[in-house]
Amino acid sequence: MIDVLYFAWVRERIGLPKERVETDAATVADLVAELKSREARYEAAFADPAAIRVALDQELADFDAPLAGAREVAFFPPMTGG
Amino acid sequence: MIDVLYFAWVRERIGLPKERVETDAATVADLVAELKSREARYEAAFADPAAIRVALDQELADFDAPLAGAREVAFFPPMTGG
Amino acid sequence: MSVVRVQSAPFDLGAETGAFAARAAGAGAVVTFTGLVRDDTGDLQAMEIEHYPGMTDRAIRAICDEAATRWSLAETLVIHRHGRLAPNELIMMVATAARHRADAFAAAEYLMDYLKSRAPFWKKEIGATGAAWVAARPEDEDALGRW
Amino acid sequence: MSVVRVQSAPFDLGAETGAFAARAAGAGAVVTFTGLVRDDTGDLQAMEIEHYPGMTDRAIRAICDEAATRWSLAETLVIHRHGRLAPNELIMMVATAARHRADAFAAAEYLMDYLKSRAPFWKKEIGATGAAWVAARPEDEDALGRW
Repeated sequence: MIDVLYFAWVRERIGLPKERVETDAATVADLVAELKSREARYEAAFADPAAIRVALDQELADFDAPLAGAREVAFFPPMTGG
Repeated sequence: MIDVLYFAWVRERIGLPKERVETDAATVADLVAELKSREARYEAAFADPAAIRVALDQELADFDAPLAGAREVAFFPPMTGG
Repeated sequence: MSVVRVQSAPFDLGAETGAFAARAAGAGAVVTFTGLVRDDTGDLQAMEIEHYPGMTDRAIRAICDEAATRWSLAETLVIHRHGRLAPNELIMMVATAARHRADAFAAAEYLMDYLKSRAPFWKKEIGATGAAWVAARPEDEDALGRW
Repeated sequence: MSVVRVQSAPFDLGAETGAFAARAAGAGAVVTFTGLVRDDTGDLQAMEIEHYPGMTDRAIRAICDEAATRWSLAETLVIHRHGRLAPNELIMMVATAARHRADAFAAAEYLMDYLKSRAPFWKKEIGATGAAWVAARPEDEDALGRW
């Protein structure tokens, strides 16, 4: 079980800010593949992986990062602070 | 006749902030030579020309700038504003 | 010392800047940067700033800590707002204090470059005819390369 | 627009910064630099700042004008004090406003580099055991080479 968070247009496309996901995915990329296979709105949100950033337990991470031990993964577009 | 102004340690070495000088000097450097020949305090103030900056009519100038037409010449150390 | 504040409430740039300079006494050089909501089209009604509450504070502190290892800094301050802002409202500010101006300037620019692209904020512009997420600018990502 | 003020009276950094940002509405990015009297030795009683009244204002305006040709600036502000200042008092400030932060930062650094070495101010440090004119630093002259 892992908490999955979405921000900005990723959140809007998926239609929710947060969900708990039951998964055995080994990496972030595996989780994304699993989500995309579930419903069209995930397919739409993750259509262009280059446009998506990932944080694992609130630290920036890569798509090939292992999920083992992580409690929270977040997906969002490139940040636009400042 | 030209107004000659001194600032910072140039002023202190010469002992006054401003004087009117009767001169036929063609350039700033000629005026400096004339002043140095007058008294030891000028000699002391202008001992190292590389340490002195010049303004002619309130614009930075060089020692070889002509004095013709200038109403005011100022001598001072490198500036330390900011 | 680093102070980081992430808040929906407005802040008083004048009061913050005055207090920061007072706290930084002995430093010699204080630089501030302030970002305001800009209305380029004349059509902007509001800017909505979303953030990732669990991550925002720690991400900003990590950027401040890194700045403190790179330059000799007496103090740093980051204030960043989230929520709905009107045109010309202040979005955020950074302040840096150092003995010499080169450190204070470099650290402020570094903080801004990293806050732009590595702190979890997202801006959405709400206009009369629709809303759009602000796209990250390639120049902002490129700017990180200089550090 | 450029505002230049050369004065012996103290100024309120907070109030000036707040008013500047309000005036610069629409600009997006505001950078300020503030210089304070630093006491490196623990011995400083005062700093005396001498200037060349007839030249100061025009020299600063020329620097601001040059900055305005180099970067896209909405507003600039320079305030510089002269006379006798106590440790930790504010000596001067610059503020720049632009659409984008790169312009605001570059212009503020440019103004500071030129004010340091091309505006007719001279600082004297008054300590318990004597007084000494602050020497120009070679790095300050060198800094002009980058523009």
